[in-house]
Amino acid sequence: MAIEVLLFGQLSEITGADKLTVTKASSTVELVQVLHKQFPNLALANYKLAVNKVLTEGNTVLKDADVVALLPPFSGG
Amino acid sequence: MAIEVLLFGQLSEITGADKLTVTKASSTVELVQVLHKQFPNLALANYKLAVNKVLTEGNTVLKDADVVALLPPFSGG
Amino acid sequence: MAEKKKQTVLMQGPIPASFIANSIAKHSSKTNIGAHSIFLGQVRTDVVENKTVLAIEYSAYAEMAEEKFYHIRESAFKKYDLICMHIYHSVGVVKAGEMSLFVFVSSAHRAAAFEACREIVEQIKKEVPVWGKEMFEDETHVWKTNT
Amino acid sequence: MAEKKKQTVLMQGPIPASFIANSIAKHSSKTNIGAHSIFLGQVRTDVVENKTVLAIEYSAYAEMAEEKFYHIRESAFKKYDLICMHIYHSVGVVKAGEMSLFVFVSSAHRAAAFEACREIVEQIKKEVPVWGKEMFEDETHVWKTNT
Repeated sequence: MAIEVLLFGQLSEITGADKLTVTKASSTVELVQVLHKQFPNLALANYKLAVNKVLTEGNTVLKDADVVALLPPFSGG
Repeated sequence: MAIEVLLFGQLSEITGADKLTVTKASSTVELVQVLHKQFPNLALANYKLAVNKVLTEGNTVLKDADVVALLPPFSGG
Repeated sequence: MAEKKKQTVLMQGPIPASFIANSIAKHSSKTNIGAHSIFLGQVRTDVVENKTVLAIEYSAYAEMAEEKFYHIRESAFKKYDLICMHIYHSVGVVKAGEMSLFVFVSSAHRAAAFEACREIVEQIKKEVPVWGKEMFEDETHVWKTNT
Repeated sequence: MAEKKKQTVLMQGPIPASFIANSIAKHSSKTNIGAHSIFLGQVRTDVVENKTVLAIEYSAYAEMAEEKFYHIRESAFKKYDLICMHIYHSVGVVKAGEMSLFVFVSSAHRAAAFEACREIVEQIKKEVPVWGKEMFEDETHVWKTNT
Protein backbone atom coordinates (compact mmCIF):
# COMPACT_ATOMS: atom_id res chain seq x y z
CA MET A 1 0.00 0.00 0.00
CA ALA A 2 1.27 3.46 -0.93
CA ILE A 3 -0.44 6.77 -0.29
CA GLU A 4 0.92 9.73 -2.19
CA VAL A 5 1.00 12.86 -0.02
CA LEU A 6 1.15 16.32 -1.62
CA LEU A 7 2.20 19.37 0.41
CA PHE A 8 1.57 22.97 -0.62
CA GLY A 9 2.53 26.49 0.41
CA GLN A 10 3.91 26.86 3.93
CA LEU A 11 3.51 23.08 4.50
CA SER A 12 6.24 22.39 1.94
CA GLU A 13 8.47 24.75 3.88
CA ILE A 14 7.71 23.02 7.21
CA THR A 15 8.38 19.56 5.84
CA GLY A 16 11.02 20.43 3.26
CA ALA A 17 9.09 18.39 0.70
CA ASP A 18 6.23 18.84 -1.71
CA LYS A 19 5.62 15.13 -2.17
CA LEU A 20 5.93 12.13 0.19
CA THR A 21 4.90 8.50 0.10
CA VAL A 22 3.36 6.95 3.19
CA THR A 23 3.01 3.17 3.16
CA LYS A 24 1.22 2.49 6.43
CA ALA A 25 -2.01 4.46 6.67
CA SER A 26 -5.46 2.97 6.18
CA SER A 27 -7.29 6.23 6.92
CA THR A 28 -6.72 9.96 6.90
CA VAL A 29 -6.55 10.02 10.70
CA GLU A 30 -3.76 7.44 10.63
CA LEU A 31 -1.99 9.30 7.86
CA VAL A 32 -2.07 12.56 9.79
CA GLN A 33 -0.66 10.78 12.88
CA VAL A 34 2.23 9.42 10.82
CA LEU A 35 2.95 12.83 9.33
CA HIS A 36 2.75 14.71 12.64
CA LYS A 37 5.15 12.23 14.18
CA GLN A 38 7.60 12.72 11.33
CA PHE A 39 7.12 16.54 11.18
CA PRO A 40 6.06 17.83 14.62
CA ASN A 41 5.66 21.42 13.32
CA LEU A 42 2.99 20.23 10.94
CA ALA A 43 0.72 19.69 13.94
CA LEU A 44 0.84 23.45 14.59
CA ALA A 45 -0.15 24.36 11.05
CA ASN A 46 -3.65 25.09 9.78
CA TYR A 47 -4.63 22.90 6.85
CA LYS A 48 -7.37 20.83 5.23
CA LEU A 49 -7.15 17.48 3.49
CA ALA A 50 -8.19 16.58 -0.02
CA VAL A 51 -8.37 12.92 -1.02
CA ASN A 52 -8.08 12.52 -4.78
CA LYS A 53 -8.75 16.25 -5.24
CA VAL A 54 -11.91 16.26 -3.09
CA LEU A 55 -11.91 18.04 0.27
CA THR A 56 -12.66 15.68 3.16
CA GLU A 57 -13.77 16.27 6.71
CA GLY A 58 -13.60 13.71 9.49
CA ASN A 59 -11.96 10.35 8.96
CA THR A 60 -11.75 8.89 5.45
CA VAL A 61 -10.67 5.37 4.55
CA LEU A 62 -7.65 5.27 2.24
CA LYS A 63 -6.78 2.68 -0.37
CA ASP A 64 -3.63 2.00 -2.34
CA ALA A 65 -2.60 4.79 -4.74
CA ASP A 66 -4.87 7.41 -3.18
CA VAL A 67 -3.51 10.93 -3.40
CA VAL A 68 -3.87 12.98 -0.22
CA ALA A 69 -3.15 16.70 -0.41
CA LEU A 70 -2.47 18.89 2.63
CA LEU A 71 -3.87 22.33 1.83
CA PRO A 72 -3.08 25.44 3.87
CA PRO A 73 -5.66 28.28 3.73
CA PHE A 74 -6.17 29.36 0.11
CA SER A 75 -4.86 32.77 -0.87
CA GLY A 76 -5.36 33.09 -4.59
CA GLY A 77 -6.68 36.13 -6.42
CA MET B 1 -36.93 88.62 -22.54
CA ALA B 2 -35.67 85.56 -24.34
CA ILE B 3 -35.72 81.98 -23.12
CA GLU B 4 -33.53 79.54 -24.98
CA VAL B 5 -35.24 76.15 -25.40
CA LEU B 6 -33.22 73.01 -26.15
CA LEU B 7 -34.89 69.91 -27.53
CA PHE B 8 -33.35 66.43 -27.50
CA GLY B 9 -33.96 62.98 -28.91
CA GLN B 10 -37.50 62.30 -30.14
CA LEU B 11 -38.52 65.86 -29.16
CA SER B 12 -36.28 67.28 -31.89
CA GLU B 13 -38.05 64.99 -34.33
CA ILE B 14 -41.50 66.12 -33.15
CA THR B 15 -40.66 69.80 -33.38
CA GLY B 16 -38.20 69.68 -36.25
CA ALA B 17 -35.81 71.77 -34.17
CA ASP B 18 -33.16 71.27 -31.53
CA LYS B 19 -33.16 74.89 -30.40
CA LEU B 20 -35.91 77.51 -30.14
CA THR B 21 -36.24 80.97 -28.63
CA VAL B 22 -39.39 81.83 -26.71
CA THR B 23 -39.86 85.49 -25.80
CA LYS B 24 -43.05 85.44 -23.78
CA ALA B 25 -42.80 83.01 -20.87
CA SER B 26 -42.28 84.08 -17.28
CA SER B 27 -42.43 80.52 -15.91
CA THR B 28 -41.94 76.94 -17.02
CA VAL B 29 -45.71 76.38 -17.02
CA GLU B 30 -46.18 79.28 -19.41
CA LEU B 31 -43.31 78.10 -21.55
CA VAL B 32 -44.79 74.63 -21.86
CA GLN B 33 -48.16 76.12 -22.83
CA VAL B 34 -46.52 78.14 -25.59
CA LEU B 35 -44.63 75.10 -26.86
CA HIS B 36 -47.63 72.76 -26.77
CA LYS B 37 -49.65 75.29 -28.71
CA GLN B 38 -46.95 75.56 -31.34
CA PHE B 39 -46.25 71.78 -31.43
CA PRO B 40 -49.40 69.88 -30.40
CA ASN B 41 -47.61 66.51 -30.61
CA LEU B 42 -45.22 67.64 -27.90
CA ALA B 43 -48.11 67.42 -25.43
CA LEU B 44 -48.26 63.68 -26.06
CA ALA B 45 -44.55 63.14 -25.40
CA ASN B 46 -42.97 62.15 -22.12
CA TYR B 47 -40.30 64.58 -20.98
CA LYS B 48 -38.79 66.47 -18.05
CA LEU B 49 -37.53 70.01 -17.87
CA ALA B 50 -34.12 71.27 -16.88
CA VAL B 51 -33.62 74.96 -16.21
CA ASN B 52 -29.97 75.95 -16.63
CA LYS B 53 -28.97 72.26 -16.52
CA VAL B 54 -30.88 71.51 -13.31
CA LEU B 55 -33.97 69.28 -13.40
CA THR B 56 -37.07 71.09 -12.18
CA GLU B 57 -40.43 69.84 -11.01
CA GLY B 58 -43.54 71.97 -10.63
CA ASN B 59 -43.56 75.54 -11.79
CA THR B 60 -40.32 77.51 -11.96
CA VAL B 61 -39.97 81.24 -12.56
CA LEU B 62 -37.91 82.09 -15.64
CA LYS B 63 -35.75 85.11 -16.25
CA ASP B 64 -34.12 86.50 -19.35
CA ALA B 65 -31.45 84.25 -20.90
CA ASP B 66 -32.46 81.14 -18.96
CA VAL B 67 -31.87 77.91 -20.83
CA VAL B 68 -34.69 75.40 -20.62
CA ALA B 69 -34.06 71.89 -21.89
CA LEU B 70 -36.82 69.40 -22.74
CA LEU B 71 -35.46 65.96 -21.90
CA PRO B 72 -37.13 62.74 -23.04
CA PRO B 73 -36.43 59.61 -20.91
CA PHE B 74 -32.68 59.01 -20.76
CA SER B 75 -31.33 55.98 -22.57
CA GLY B 76 -27.57 56.12 -22.31
CA GLY B 77 -25.28 53.21 -21.56
CA MET C 1 -6.67 63.26 -5.33
CA ALA C 2 -5.43 64.38 -8.75
CA GLU C 3 -7.74 61.67 -10.02
CA LYS C 4 -10.75 63.71 -9.04
CA LYS C 5 -10.06 66.46 -11.57
CA LYS C 6 -12.81 67.19 -14.06
CA GLN C 7 -12.54 64.85 -17.01
CA THR C 8 -14.43 64.77 -20.26
CA VAL C 9 -16.55 61.64 -20.31
CA LEU C 10 -18.25 61.92 -23.69
CA MET C 11 -16.16 60.73 -26.59
CA GLN C 12 -16.94 60.61 -30.30
CA GLY C 13 -17.68 57.14 -31.69
CA PRO C 14 -17.16 53.66 -30.18
CA ILE C 15 -14.66 52.94 -27.41
CA PRO C 16 -11.91 50.71 -28.88
CA ALA C 17 -10.47 47.71 -27.02
CA SER C 18 -7.03 49.30 -27.42
CA PHE C 19 -8.23 52.37 -25.53
CA ILE C 20 -9.40 50.12 -22.69
CA ALA C 21 -6.06 48.27 -22.70
CA ASN C 22 -4.16 51.56 -22.46
CA SER C 23 -6.29 52.64 -19.52
CA ILE C 24 -5.57 49.36 -17.75
CA ALA C 25 -1.83 49.47 -18.50
CA LYS C 26 -1.55 53.00 -17.07
CA HIS C 27 -2.53 51.68 -13.64
CA SER C 28 0.52 49.45 -13.17
CA SER C 29 2.38 52.32 -11.50
CA LYS C 30 -0.36 52.67 -8.88
CA THR C 31 0.77 49.82 -6.69
CA ASN C 32 -1.68 50.61 -3.91
CA ILE C 33 -4.43 49.25 -6.18
CA GLY C 34 -5.50 45.67 -5.54
CA ALA C 35 -8.77 45.45 -7.47
CA HIS C 36 -10.18 46.85 -10.69
CA SER C 37 -13.86 46.53 -11.55
CA ILE C 38 -14.68 47.31 -15.16
CA PHE C 39 -18.04 47.58 -16.86
CA LEU C 40 -18.37 47.68 -20.63
CA GLY C 41 -21.63 48.38 -22.40
CA GLN C 42 -21.77 46.81 -25.86
CA VAL C 43 -24.38 47.56 -28.54
CA ARG C 44 -26.64 44.54 -29.09
CA THR C 45 -28.37 43.45 -32.29
CA ASP C 46 -31.74 43.62 -30.56
CA VAL C 47 -34.80 42.72 -32.57
CA VAL C 48 -37.59 45.31 -32.29
CA GLU C 49 -40.82 44.65 -34.24
CA ASN C 50 -39.01 42.08 -36.41
CA LYS C 51 -36.25 44.48 -37.36
CA THR C 52 -32.65 44.10 -36.26
CA VAL C 53 -30.71 46.93 -34.63
CA LEU C 54 -27.50 47.59 -36.61
CA ALA C 55 -26.22 50.51 -34.56
CA ILE C 56 -27.15 53.05 -31.92
CA GLU C 57 -26.62 56.74 -32.51
CA TYR C 58 -26.06 58.42 -29.16
CA SER C 59 -26.75 62.09 -28.56
CA ALA C 60 -26.39 64.02 -25.32
CA TYR C 61 -27.11 67.31 -23.64
CA ALA C 62 -23.35 67.51 -23.34
CA GLU C 63 -22.96 70.29 -20.77
CA MET C 64 -25.52 68.85 -18.40
CA ALA C 65 -24.25 65.29 -18.98
CA GLU C 66 -20.68 66.24 -18.06
CA GLU C 67 -21.96 67.89 -14.88
CA LYS C 68 -23.93 64.76 -14.00
CA PHE C 69 -20.92 62.52 -14.68
CA TYR C 70 -18.82 64.77 -12.47
CA HIS C 71 -21.39 64.59 -9.69
CA ILE C 72 -21.58 60.79 -9.99
CA ARG C 73 -17.76 60.60 -9.71
CA GLU C 74 -17.65 62.89 -6.68
CA SER C 75 -20.41 60.99 -4.90
CA ALA C 76 -18.69 57.65 -5.47
CA PHE C 77 -15.35 58.98 -4.16
CA LYS C 78 -17.15 60.21 -1.05
CA LYS C 79 -19.07 57.02 -0.45
CA TYR C 80 -16.43 54.40 -1.30
CA ASP C 81 -12.74 54.01 -0.56
CA LEU C 82 -11.53 54.32 -4.15
CA ILE C 83 -8.14 55.02 -5.65
CA CYS C 84 -9.25 56.04 -9.10
CA MET C 85 -12.13 56.05 -11.51
CA HIS C 86 -12.60 56.64 -15.22
CA ILE C 87 -15.85 56.92 -17.14
CA TYR C 88 -16.25 57.14 -20.92
CA HIS C 89 -19.49 57.25 -22.88
CA SER C 90 -19.83 57.40 -26.65
CA VAL C 91 -21.72 59.98 -28.63
CA GLY C 92 -22.40 59.44 -32.33
CA VAL C 93 -22.85 56.11 -34.10
CA VAL C 94 -21.78 52.90 -32.33
CA LYS C 95 -22.33 49.72 -34.33
CA ALA C 96 -23.55 46.41 -32.90
CA GLY C 97 -20.63 44.64 -31.22
CA GLU C 98 -18.88 47.93 -30.44
CA MET C 99 -18.57 49.49 -26.99
CA SER C 100 -20.45 52.61 -25.90
CA LEU C 101 -19.78 52.73 -22.14
CA PHE C 102 -16.58 52.09 -20.15
CA VAL C 103 -16.61 52.43 -16.37
CA PHE C 104 -13.31 51.64 -14.64
CA VAL C 105 -13.09 51.71 -10.84
CA SER C 106 -9.96 50.86 -8.84
CA SER C 107 -9.49 50.37 -5.11
CA ALA C 108 -7.22 48.61 -2.64
CA HIS C 109 -9.81 45.91 -1.94
CA ARG C 110 -12.44 44.34 -4.17
CA ALA C 111 -15.66 45.20 -2.29
CA ALA C 112 -15.39 48.95 -2.88
CA ALA C 113 -14.50 48.52 -6.56
CA PHE C 114 -17.38 46.12 -7.24
CA GLU C 115 -20.01 48.13 -5.38
CA ALA C 116 -18.97 51.52 -6.72
CA CYS C 117 -18.77 50.27 -10.31
CA ARG C 118 -22.28 48.85 -10.22
CA GLU C 119 -23.74 51.94 -8.56
CA ILE C 120 -22.07 54.24 -11.08
CA VAL C 121 -23.46 52.27 -14.03
CA GLU C 122 -26.98 52.38 -12.57
CA GLN C 123 -26.69 56.13 -12.00
CA ILE C 124 -25.43 56.74 -15.53
CA LYS C 125 -28.41 54.91 -17.01
CA LYS C 126 -30.86 56.80 -14.83
CA GLU C 127 -29.46 60.29 -14.38
CA VAL C 128 -27.40 61.32 -17.37
CA PRO C 129 -29.09 63.10 -20.32
CA VAL C 130 -27.96 60.78 -23.10
CA TRP C 131 -30.25 59.26 -25.73
CA GLY C 132 -29.81 56.27 -27.97
CA LYS C 133 -31.43 56.05 -31.38
CA GLU C 134 -31.62 52.40 -32.43
CA MET C 135 -31.04 52.23 -36.16
CA PHE C 136 -32.39 49.38 -38.28
CA GLU C 137 -31.17 47.94 -41.57
CA ASP C 138 -34.05 49.60 -43.47
CA GLU C 139 -32.91 53.03 -42.23
CA THR C 140 -35.87 53.44 -39.87
CA HIS C 141 -35.20 53.89 -36.16
CA VAL C 142 -36.73 53.79 -32.69
CA TRP C 143 -35.64 55.58 -29.54
CA LYS C 144 -34.02 53.25 -27.03
CA THR C 145 -35.60 52.95 -23.60
CA ASN C 146 -33.59 51.98 -20.53
CA THR C 147 -34.85 49.37 -18.10
CA MET D 1 -22.61 26.37 -25.37
CA ALA D 2 -19.19 25.95 -26.94
CA GLU D 3 -18.15 28.52 -24.35
CA LYS D 4 -18.60 25.98 -21.61
CA LYS D 5 -15.80 23.75 -22.80
CA LYS D 6 -13.02 23.03 -20.34
CA GLN D 7 -10.45 25.79 -20.43
CA THR D 8 -7.12 26.11 -18.72
CA VAL D 9 -7.35 28.90 -16.19
CA LEU D 10 -3.86 28.88 -14.72
CA MET D 11 -1.30 30.76 -16.76
CA GLN D 12 2.40 31.33 -16.14
CA GLY D 13 3.35 34.82 -14.99
CA PRO D 14 1.35 38.07 -14.92
CA ILE D 15 -1.67 38.72 -17.16
CA PRO D 16 -0.72 41.49 -19.63
CA ALA D 17 -3.07 44.37 -20.52
CA SER D 18 -2.69 43.34 -24.18
CA PHE D 19 -4.07 39.89 -23.33
CA ILE D 20 -7.09 41.53 -21.71
CA ALA D 21 -7.57 43.79 -24.74
CA ASN D 22 -7.49 40.80 -27.09
CA SER D 23 -10.09 39.03 -24.99
CA ILE D 24 -12.35 42.07 -25.14
CA ALA D 25 -11.85 42.58 -28.88
CA LYS D 26 -12.81 38.95 -29.60
CA HIS D 27 -16.31 39.62 -28.28
CA SER D 28 -17.28 42.16 -30.94
CA SER D 29 -18.67 39.35 -33.11
CA LYS D 30 -21.02 38.26 -30.32
CA THR D 31 -23.65 40.89 -30.92
CA ASN D 32 -26.12 39.37 -28.47
CA ILE D 33 -23.87 40.65 -25.66
CA GLY D 34 -24.92 43.93 -24.05
CA ALA D 35 -22.82 43.98 -20.88
CA HIS D 36 -19.34 42.88 -19.85
CA SER D 37 -18.27 42.81 -16.22
CA ILE D 38 -14.54 42.45 -15.71
CA PHE D 39 -12.58 41.98 -12.50
CA LEU D 40 -8.82 42.39 -12.38
CA GLY D 41 -6.75 41.51 -9.36
CA GLN D 42 -3.53 43.53 -9.15
CA VAL D 43 -0.60 42.85 -6.81
CA ARG D 44 -0.32 45.57 -4.16
CA THR D 45 2.80 46.88 -2.46
CA ASP D 46 1.36 46.00 0.92
CA VAL D 47 3.44 46.73 3.97
CA VAL D 48 3.72 43.79 6.36
CA GLU D 49 5.76 44.26 9.53
CA ASN D 50 7.44 47.35 8.04
CA LYS D 51 8.50 45.52 4.91
CA THR D 52 7.12 46.22 1.47
CA VAL D 53 5.77 43.49 -0.78
CA LEU D 54 7.60 43.55 -4.14
CA ALA D 55 5.88 40.57 -5.73
CA ILE D 56 3.68 37.57 -5.05
CA GLU D 57 4.71 34.11 -6.15
CA TYR D 58 1.60 32.06 -6.77
CA SER D 59 1.56 28.29 -6.58
CA ALA D 60 -1.38 25.96 -7.06
CA TYR D 61 -2.56 22.39 -6.73
CA ALA D 62 -3.08 22.67 -10.46
CA GLU D 63 -5.26 19.62 -11.13
CA MET D 64 -7.62 20.34 -8.26
CA ALA D 65 -7.63 24.07 -9.03
CA GLU D 66 -8.66 23.50 -12.66
CA GLU D 67 -11.48 21.24 -11.46
CA LYS D 68 -12.65 23.92 -9.03
CA PHE D 69 -12.50 26.62 -11.71
CA TYR D 70 -14.52 24.37 -14.00
CA HIS D 71 -17.10 23.81 -11.30
CA ILE D 72 -17.31 27.55 -10.57
CA ARG D 73 -17.90 28.22 -14.30
CA GLU D 74 -20.58 25.56 -14.60
CA SER D 75 -22.41 26.78 -11.51
CA ALA D 76 -22.42 30.36 -12.76
CA PHE D 77 -23.76 29.32 -16.18
CA LYS D 78 -26.55 27.41 -14.44
CA LYS D 79 -27.45 30.19 -12.04
CA TYR D 80 -27.16 33.25 -14.31
CA ASP D 81 -28.20 34.01 -17.86
CA LEU D 82 -24.69 34.41 -19.29
CA ILE D 83 -23.35 34.42 -22.82
CA CYS D 84 -19.73 33.75 -22.05
CA MET D 85 -17.13 33.71 -19.31
CA HIS D 86 -13.35 33.60 -19.11
CA ILE D 87 -11.19 33.17 -16.05
CA TYR D 88 -7.41 33.44 -15.88
CA HIS D 89 -5.22 33.18 -12.78
CA SER D 90 -1.45 33.53 -12.64
CA VAL D 91 1.00 31.04 -11.25
CA GLY D 92 4.63 32.02 -10.68
CA VAL D 93 5.95 35.47 -9.84
CA VAL D 94 3.69 38.51 -10.35
CA LYS D 95 5.27 41.84 -9.45
CA ALA D 96 3.49 44.71 -7.70
CA GLY D 97 1.37 46.60 -10.23
CA GLU D 98 0.93 43.51 -12.41
CA MET D 99 -2.28 41.51 -12.78
CA SER D 100 -2.80 38.04 -11.31
CA LEU D 101 -6.54 37.46 -11.79
CA PHE D 102 -8.81 38.22 -14.75
CA VAL D 103 -12.50 37.35 -14.60
CA PHE D 104 -14.54 38.32 -17.66
CA VAL D 105 -18.30 37.73 -17.69
CA SER D 106 -20.63 38.70 -20.56
CA SER D 107 -24.41 38.70 -20.77
CA ALA D 108 -27.26 40.37 -22.64
CA HIS D 109 -28.14 42.57 -19.66
CA ARG D 110 -25.98 44.06 -16.94
CA ALA D 111 -27.47 42.53 -13.80
CA ALA D 112 -26.40 38.97 -14.63
CA ALA D 113 -22.89 40.04 -15.62
CA PHE D 114 -22.35 42.10 -12.47
CA GLU D 115 -23.72 39.51 -10.07
CA ALA D 116 -22.01 36.51 -11.65
CA CYS D 117 -18.63 38.29 -11.83
CA ARG D 118 -18.68 39.18 -8.17
CA GLU D 119 -19.80 35.72 -7.10
CA ILE D 120 -17.10 34.06 -9.21
CA VAL D 121 -14.37 36.22 -7.69
CA GLU D 122 -15.55 35.42 -4.15
CA GLN D 123 -15.61 31.70 -4.96
CA ILE D 124 -12.13 31.79 -6.47
CA LYS D 125 -10.71 33.41 -3.33
CA LYS D 126 -12.44 30.89 -1.07
CA GLU D 127 -12.50 27.59 -2.93
CA VAL D 128 -9.54 27.31 -5.27
CA PRO D 129 -6.27 25.76 -4.01
CA VAL D 130 -3.91 28.59 -4.93
CA TRP D 131 -1.38 30.15 -2.57
CA GLY D 132 0.39 33.47 -2.67
CA LYS D 133 3.86 33.96 -1.22
CA GLU D 134 4.41 37.68 -0.55
CA MET D 135 8.02 38.47 -1.30
CA PHE D 136 9.83 41.39 0.35
CA GLU D 137 12.80 43.44 -0.82
CA ASP D 138 15.10 41.70 1.70
CA GLU D 139 14.27 38.31 0.13
CA THR D 140 12.21 37.16 3.10
CA HIS D 141 8.56 36.28 2.58
CA VAL D 142 5.20 35.65 4.27
CA TRP D 143 2.26 33.61 3.09
CA LYS D 144 -0.64 35.73 1.96
CA THR D 145 -3.97 35.31 3.73
CA ASN D 146 -7.28 36.09 2.03
CA THR D 147 -9.96 38.13 3.74
